[in-house]
Amino acid sequence: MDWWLLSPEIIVATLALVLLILDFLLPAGVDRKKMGVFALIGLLAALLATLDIAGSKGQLFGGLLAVDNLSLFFKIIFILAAICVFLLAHDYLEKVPGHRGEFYWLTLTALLGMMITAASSELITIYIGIELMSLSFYPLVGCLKKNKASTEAALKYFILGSFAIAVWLYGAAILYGLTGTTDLAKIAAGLGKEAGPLMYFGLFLLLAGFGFKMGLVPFHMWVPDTYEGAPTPVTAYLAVGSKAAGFAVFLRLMFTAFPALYARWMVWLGILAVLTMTWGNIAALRQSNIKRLLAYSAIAHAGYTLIGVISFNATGAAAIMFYLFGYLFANLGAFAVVIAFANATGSEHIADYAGLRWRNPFLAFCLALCLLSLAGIPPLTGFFGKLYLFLGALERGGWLLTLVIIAAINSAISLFYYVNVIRTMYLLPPKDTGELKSSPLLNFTLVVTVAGVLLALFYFQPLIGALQANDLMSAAWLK
Amino acid sequence: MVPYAWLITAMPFIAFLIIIGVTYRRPLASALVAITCTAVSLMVSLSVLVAVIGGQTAELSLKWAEISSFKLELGVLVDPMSAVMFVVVSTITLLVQIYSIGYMHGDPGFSRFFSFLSLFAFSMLGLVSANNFLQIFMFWELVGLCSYLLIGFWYDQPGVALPPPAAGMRAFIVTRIGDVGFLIGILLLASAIPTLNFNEIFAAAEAGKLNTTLLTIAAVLIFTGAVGKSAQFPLHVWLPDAMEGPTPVSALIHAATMVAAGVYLVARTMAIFAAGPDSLLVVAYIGGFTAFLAASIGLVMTDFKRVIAYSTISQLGYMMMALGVSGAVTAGMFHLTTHAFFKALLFLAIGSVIHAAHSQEMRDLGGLGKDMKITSLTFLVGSLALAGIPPFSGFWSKDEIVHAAFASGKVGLGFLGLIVAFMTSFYIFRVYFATFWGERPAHQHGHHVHESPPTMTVPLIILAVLAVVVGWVGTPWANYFAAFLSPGEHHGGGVEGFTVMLMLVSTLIALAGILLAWAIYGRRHYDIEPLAEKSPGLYAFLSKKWFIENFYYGVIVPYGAVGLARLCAWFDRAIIDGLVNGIAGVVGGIGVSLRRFQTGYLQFYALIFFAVVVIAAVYLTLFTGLSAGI
Amino acid sequence: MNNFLVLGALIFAIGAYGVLTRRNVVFIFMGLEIMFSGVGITLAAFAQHIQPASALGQIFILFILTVAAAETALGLAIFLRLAKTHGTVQADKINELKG
Amino acid sequence: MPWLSLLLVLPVLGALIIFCTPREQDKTVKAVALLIGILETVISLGLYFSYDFHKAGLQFIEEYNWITTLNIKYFLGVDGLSLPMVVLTTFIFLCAVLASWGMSHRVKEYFFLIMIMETAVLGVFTSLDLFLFFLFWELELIPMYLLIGIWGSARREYAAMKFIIYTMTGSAFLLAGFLAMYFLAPERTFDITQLAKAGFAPGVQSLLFVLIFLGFAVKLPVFPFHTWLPDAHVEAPAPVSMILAGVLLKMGGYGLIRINVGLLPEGVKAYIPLLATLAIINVLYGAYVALGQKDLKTMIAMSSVSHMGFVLLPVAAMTPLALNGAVLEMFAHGTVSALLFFCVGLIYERAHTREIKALEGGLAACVPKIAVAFIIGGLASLGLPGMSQFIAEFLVFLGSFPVLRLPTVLGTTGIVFTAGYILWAIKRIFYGPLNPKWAHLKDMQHSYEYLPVVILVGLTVLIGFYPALITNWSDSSLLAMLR
Repeated sequence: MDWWLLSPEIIVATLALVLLILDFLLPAGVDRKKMGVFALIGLLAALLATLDIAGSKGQLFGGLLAVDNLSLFFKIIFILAAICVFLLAHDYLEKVPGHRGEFYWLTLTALLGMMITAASSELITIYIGIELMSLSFYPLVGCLKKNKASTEAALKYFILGSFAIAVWLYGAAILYGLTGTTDLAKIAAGLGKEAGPLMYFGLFLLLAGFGFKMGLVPFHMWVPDTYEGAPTPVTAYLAVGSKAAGFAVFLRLMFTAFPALYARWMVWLGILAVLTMTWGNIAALRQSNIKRLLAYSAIAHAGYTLIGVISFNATGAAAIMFYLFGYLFANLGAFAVVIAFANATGSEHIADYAGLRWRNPFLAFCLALCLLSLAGIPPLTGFFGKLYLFLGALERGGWLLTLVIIAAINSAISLFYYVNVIRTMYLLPPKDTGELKSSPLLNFTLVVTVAGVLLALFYFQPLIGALQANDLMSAAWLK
Repeated sequence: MVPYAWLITAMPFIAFLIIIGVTYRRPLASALVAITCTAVSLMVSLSVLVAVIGGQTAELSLKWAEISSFKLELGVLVDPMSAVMFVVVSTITLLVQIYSIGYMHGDPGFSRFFSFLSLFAFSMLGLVSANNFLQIFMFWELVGLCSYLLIGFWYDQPGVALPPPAAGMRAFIVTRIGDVGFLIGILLLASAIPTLNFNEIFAAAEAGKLNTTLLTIAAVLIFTGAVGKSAQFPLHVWLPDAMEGPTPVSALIHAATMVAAGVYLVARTMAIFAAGPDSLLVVAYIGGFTAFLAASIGLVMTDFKRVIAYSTISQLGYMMMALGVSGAVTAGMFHLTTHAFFKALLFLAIGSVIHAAHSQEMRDLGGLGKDMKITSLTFLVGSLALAGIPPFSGFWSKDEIVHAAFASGKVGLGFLGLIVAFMTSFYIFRVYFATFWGERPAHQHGHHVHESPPTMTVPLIILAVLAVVVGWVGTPWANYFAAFLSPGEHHGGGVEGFTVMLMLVSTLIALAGILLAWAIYGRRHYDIEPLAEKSPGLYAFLSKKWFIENFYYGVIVPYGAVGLARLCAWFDRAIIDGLVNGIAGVVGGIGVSLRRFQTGYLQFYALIFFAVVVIAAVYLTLFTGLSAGI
Repeated sequence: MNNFLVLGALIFAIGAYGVLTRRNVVFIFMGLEIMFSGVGITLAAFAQHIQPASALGQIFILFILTVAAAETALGLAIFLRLAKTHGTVQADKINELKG
Repeated sequence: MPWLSLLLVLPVLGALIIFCTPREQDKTVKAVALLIGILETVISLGLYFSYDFHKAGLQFIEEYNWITTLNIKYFLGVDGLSLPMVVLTTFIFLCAVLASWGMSHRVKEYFFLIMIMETAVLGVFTSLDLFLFFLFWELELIPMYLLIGIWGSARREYAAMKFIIYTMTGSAFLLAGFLAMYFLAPERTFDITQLAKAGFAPGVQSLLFVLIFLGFAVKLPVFPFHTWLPDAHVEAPAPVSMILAGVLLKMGGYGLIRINVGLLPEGVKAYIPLLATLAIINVLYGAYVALGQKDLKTMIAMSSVSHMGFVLLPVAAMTPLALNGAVLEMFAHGTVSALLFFCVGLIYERAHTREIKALEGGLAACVPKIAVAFIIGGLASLGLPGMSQFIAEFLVFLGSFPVLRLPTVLGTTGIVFTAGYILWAIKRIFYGPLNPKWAHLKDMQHSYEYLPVVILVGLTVLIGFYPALITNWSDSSLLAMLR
C-alpha cells in the first residue's frame, strides 16, 4: 500500500486537526484570520499533491478507496471549491466573530468527507464519507447564530439529510443481504443470479439517498430553503462540493456495481432527469430572491448532469466531470457577486440589482458572464459542458435524442431567468446611485472564476484529452 | 443603320440620366435635352425603317447572364413590326414633348416631368425592341412604373375624380394583375422549352414540338398580360382613372403607345396564338365585347377627357378583335398605327381646350369653336378619322378590321363592329359639337377663351396631317402596309364587290352617327344629358360604367384585399402571438404554482420523500414481474 | 430469517411514521433513530443468515451506531439553537423559508 | 494569408479597442467602428473578386485541429454560396455603423456589441465545421438581446426576450440535429465537406432534416414561427433593424441551403409538399398581414417574411436555377430591406411615430430626399425590373415552376399584394396634400445619412442591371452541391 497515493487526504486531515486544536487552544480574543491563510496554503499543497499523483492508478486499504482519474479529478474540484469558499468567506465571517475558527476546520472536514466519498468503492466507506461530509455541513449551514433563517435551514437540512441517509442505509443493507458483500465490483458479480424485485427496490433506495445529495427532483425539497437560509459561502460550497460529491459516488456506484440492471435504471434516471430539469427551470422563472434562483438553477443543472450517467459510456462520465468543472467556476463566480452585493447592500432581492452596471460595472460584468455560462451560451464553459454531455448521450443514441432535445429546450427556458437578471442589471436604471464597493479579495476570486468561465475555448481540449486519456475508473467494461 | 438600332432605345435613357444628373435645376435645358434625344432616336428609327423596307432584318443580342445553362439575354430585334413601332413611338413622343413645353409651362416639376417622359420612351422602345420574353416582361413592368409616376405626377393636387397618386396606384396594381398572368405564361413556355428567345420558341411552336393545349393556355395567359396593359375587359377600369395625369401623358401613354403595347405583344407572339387556335377566339370575343362596352359608356360620359379614354379602350378592343379574328397581324397593327396618330391628336386637342377653359366637364364647355380656330379644326380632323370617314386614316384601318371579321366567317363580330362604329362616330361628334358648336354656357360668359400658344398648336397640325396621310398606306387597292408587314401572304389583289359594298355601308353608318350627334348637340347647350330624361334606367346603368367599378372598388378591394388583410393582421396578432404568449403565461403559471408547492414545512418535504420511496416499493414488488420496461 | 427482515422493515416504518407525524422536533429525531435501529436489525439478520463467519455485517452495524451517536449530539445542538431563535420546537411552526 | 480569420478577428479587435477607450470619447469609438467597417468591406470585396468562380468549390480554406478528441476542427472556407453573403454582411454593417452615427446614448457599449455581432454573423457564413457554425450561430444572441433591450423603444424588453427565447428554442433543435448528424456519419465528424459525402440513409435524412429545419425555420422566419420578427423590428433602433433584416434572416436561409439542401437532399425530397405550402403561406400570408398593418415597421417586417418565402420555395424545388434565385433573393432583400428600415428610421427620428395613419399627408413635399429613397426602396422590394429583387424573384419562379407548378403560380400572385401594400403605404405617407403637422420636418442633411442610401441603392441597381455579378459565383457552387 503506497502511502503517497493518499497524500491529499493526509494533508487535509492533518490540516483540519491542527486547525481544530489551534482553535481550541487560542483564547477567544485572538484574531483567527491568520488560520484562514494557513488553511489556504495547506489546501494549495493538497492541490499540488493531487496534481502530482494525477494519472496514476491504484487501490488503497485493500479496495476500500480507489485512486483513478475519476476520484483524482473530483478531488481537484473539491479542493478548488474549498479554496474559493475560504476566499469568499474571509470578509463574510465578520458577521459571526466567535466562530471563524470553527468555520475553517469544519470546511476542511467537509472537504475530507467529499474526498473519501469520491474515492471509496465500497458501501461502508461511502457511508462514512457521506456522513463525515454531512455532519460537517449541518453546523456550517447553521453557523449564523442569531439568524432565524440559518437555524431553520440547518434544521431542515439535518432532519431531511438523516432521513435520506436512513433510507440509503436500508437500501445498502438489502443489497448487502442479496450479494453478501459491500464491495461495488463484487456486488456487480453477485447480482448476476436472480434480478428479483427486492434488488430493484434496494437499488431504488440507494438512488433515493443519492438523489437527496444531488438534489434530484422528488428528493430536492430541501435545496431551495437550505440554499436560501445558509450563509452564502456555505451555500456556494453546498451547490458545488456536496452536489459534485453526490455525482462522483453515484457515477462510480452505477458504473461499477449495476451495469447489469442498466436497462431498468436507465429509464428511471431518464424520468428523473427530465423532471429535475423542467421543475428546476420552471420554478426558477418567477423567483425574486437571487439565492433561491441559483438554488433552482442548481437543481436544473443536476438534471442536465444526470444525462451523463444515463448515457453510461466513457464520454458520458468524462462529460459529467467536465460539466461539473465548468459549473464550479460559473456558480462560485455568481455566488461571489451575491456575497459582494450582500456585503455592500445587505439585500438578496433581484430587484435591488437594478442598474448594477452603473454602480459597479465589474461585478455586473462578472455576474452576467457566469449566468450566461450557466445558461449554456457559447463561447463560455457551460456551452462546451452541455455539448459534451449531449455528445455522450447521443453516442448511446435511441430515445436519448429526445432527452437531448428536452434538455436543449430547457436551457432555452432557463435563459429567461438568467437573462432576466442581466436585464435588471443592464437595462433598468439604478434605484440609489451610491457607488458599490467590493473587497479586493472578492475581486481576485471573481477574476479567477470568470477566467475559468471565459477560457473554455482553450482549456476544453487539454482537459478532456487528459480525462479520456486512460480509463476513468476501474469499471471493467468501460474501456 | 440597322446595327445601331440599339441607339433608338439608348438615347431616351441617356436623356433621362442627363436630366436627373445635370439639368434638374434648369427646366428649359431639360426639355431641350429630352427633345434632342428623342429626335435622334426618331432619325435612327426612320433610317432603320428605310433599311427594313429594303428587306434588311437583324437580331442583335447581348448575353446578360448564364445560370446553369439557361441563357438570359438582352437584345434588339429589328423586323417590320418593330420598325413600324419604333417610328410610331418616337414620332408621337417627340410631338408630345414639344406640346408639353407649352402645356407644363411654369409647373414646379417641369424637368421631373421630362425625365419621366424620357424614361417612358426608353421603356417603350425597349419593350418594342425586345427579342426575348424576359426583356419584354422587364420593360413591360418599367412601362407600368412610368405610367404610375406620370399619372401621379401632381401628387399634391386633389385631382378631378380622385387624387392622382390613388389613380396611379390603381393603374399599377390593376396592370400588375395582368402581368402575373403574363409571367405565368412565360414560365409555362420556359418549362416546355428551356429558352426565352422568341425565334427559338416560335420555331419550336411552328414545328409542332410543343403540345397544343400547353400553347393555348400559354397564349391565353400572355393575353391576360395584354388585357391588363391595354385595358381590355375585365381589367379596363384603370384607364379612365389614369386621366388624372397631365393630358400630354394621356396622349402619349394612355392613347398611343403604352396601351398599344398589349396589342403589340399579341402581334409579336402571334406564332403561339396561331399554334393554339382557340386562344384566338378568346382574344377576338374579349376584344369585341370590350369595344362594345367602352363605346356604350363613352356615350354618356360628361367628362370629355374620359370619353376619349373610353374611346381608346373601345378602339383597342377593335385591334384585339382584328388580331383574334384574322389570326394575322396586319389588320390589328395597321389600326394601331393609324389610331396612335388620331387618338394622340384628339387628346392633345382636348388638352388645349382644358388648358384654355380650365375644365373638361360638358356643362362648362360650349361654343369654343369661334375663339379656338386651330384646336377645333384639328379636333374635327381627329374626330372624322376616329369615326371612320373616308379618306381619313381611321376609315381604312377600321374597314379592314370589319372586312377581316366578315371574311373569317365571324359574322356576329362583324355586325358588332359596325354597331360600335356607329356609337364611336356618335360619341366623338357629341364631344365635338358640345365643345365647339352651340353657345357659351350662361356662367361662362365673362370668361374669355383664347387659342393655345404655337408650341401646342404646331404639333396638333402635324398630327392632323399625319392622321390623314397615314391611312393611305394601307388602302385595299394597294396595301403597301400589309405587304411590308408580312411579305409572304398575298394582299387584296382585286377589289371584289363585297369590299366596296362594305366600305359604303360603314361610311353611311359613320355619317348617320354624325348627323344624330349634330341634331342633338349641334344647336343647344344642355346642362343635363338629354338621354337622362328619355331613358333614366339605361342612362343610370351606362353612367355607372355597368357597375363594374362599383363591384371592384366597392366589393373586392374593401373586403377582398383590405378587409381580409385586417383580418390576417388581427389573426397574426391575436392567434399566433396569443398562442406564444399563452404558452409563456402557462409556463410562468406553473412556475408560480411550483413555488407555492414549496410550503416550507419540514415534514411535508419528508412526506414527499417517503411517499416516493413507498410508491416505488409497491410498484417494484407488484409490477416488476408484469412489465418488462419500467 | 424472513421474520427478522419483516421486523426490521416494521421498525423502519414505525420510525418513518414517527418522523412524519410528530410535531415536536425532538420526537422527529427519535423517529430517525428508530429508523436507524430498524436498518441495524435487517443488517444483523442478513449478516447472520448469509455469512455467519464473516464480521462484515456487524462492522457495518457498529459504524451506523457510532455515526448515529454523533448525529444525536449535533441534532440536539441544532434543536437548542432552534429553541433560542424561534422560541418553539414545533416543526409545523417553522416555515419562514418557502416559495 | 489567413484572410477569413482576419475577417473574423478584426471586429473583435475593434471591440477590444472600443472596450478600452474611455466612455466620453464617443467620437473615437465611432471612428474605430467605421474604420473596422470599411476595412472589413474592402477585405470582403477583395476576397470576392479574387475568388475564381470557374472552378467551383471551397477556396481560402483554413483548417486547424481544435478539439482532437471529438474531431472538431477550426475550419473556415468560402464558396460561391457564402461569398455573396459575406459581402452583404460587411456592407450592411458598414451602413449600420453609418446609420448610428448620430447615436448619443451609451455609445461605447453600442458599438462594442455591433462589432461582436459582425464577427458572429461572418463566422456563421464562413465556418464549415458544424460545431463552429453553431458556436457563431448562438454567439449573436446576447448582443442582439442587449441591442434591442437597451436602445429599443417602448416594448423593447418584451421584444428582446421574445427574440432570444424563440431563437434559443429553435437552436435547441438545431444542436440536436447537428449532434445526431455527428454520430450518424460514417466516421464521427462535424466537417461539412465530409458530411456531404456521408450519404445518410433516407429515413435518417428526413429525421435530421426536421430537426435542422426547425432551427432554421425560426430564423428565416417560416410561417408559424415568425411572430418574433415584427416585435423585434418595431422595437429595435433603425441600425439594429437594418442588421436584423439585412443579415440575420439570411443566416437561416444560408443554413437551409448549405446544410439542408447540401447535406440532406433526400430529407428535402421527403418534405417537398410541406415546404412548398409553408413557402406559399409565407409569401401570401406575409403580404396580406403587411397589407393590414397600421405600423410602418411591422409592415416592412412582414414584407421580409413574405420575401423570405421566396427563399424557401427554391429549397423545396431544389433546382439549380431556383437556388441561384434564392441566393440572389437573399442578397437583394438584404440591401432593399436595410434601405427601407433606414428610411423609416430617419422618419421616426424626425416624426417620432411609425403609425401610417399619423404620418399621413404628403411628406414628399417636406422631406423629398427621404421620400425618394423610400420610394426607390419600395419599388425595389415590389420587384421592379432594373432592381435586384426582380431578377431574383424571376429566377426563383423560373426554377421552381417546372417542379412545383401550383405553388409557384400562387407565389407569383404574391407580387400583386406586395405592390398593393407598398404603393398604398407610399400613397398614404408621401403623396397627397402636405399635412401641416409635418411641415416642420427637416430633410436629410448629414453625410452619414446620405452614404447608406447611396451604398444600398447602388448595390440594388448594380445587381439589378448586372445579376451575373452574383449568379456567376453562386451558380458553379450550387451545381457542384446539387450533383
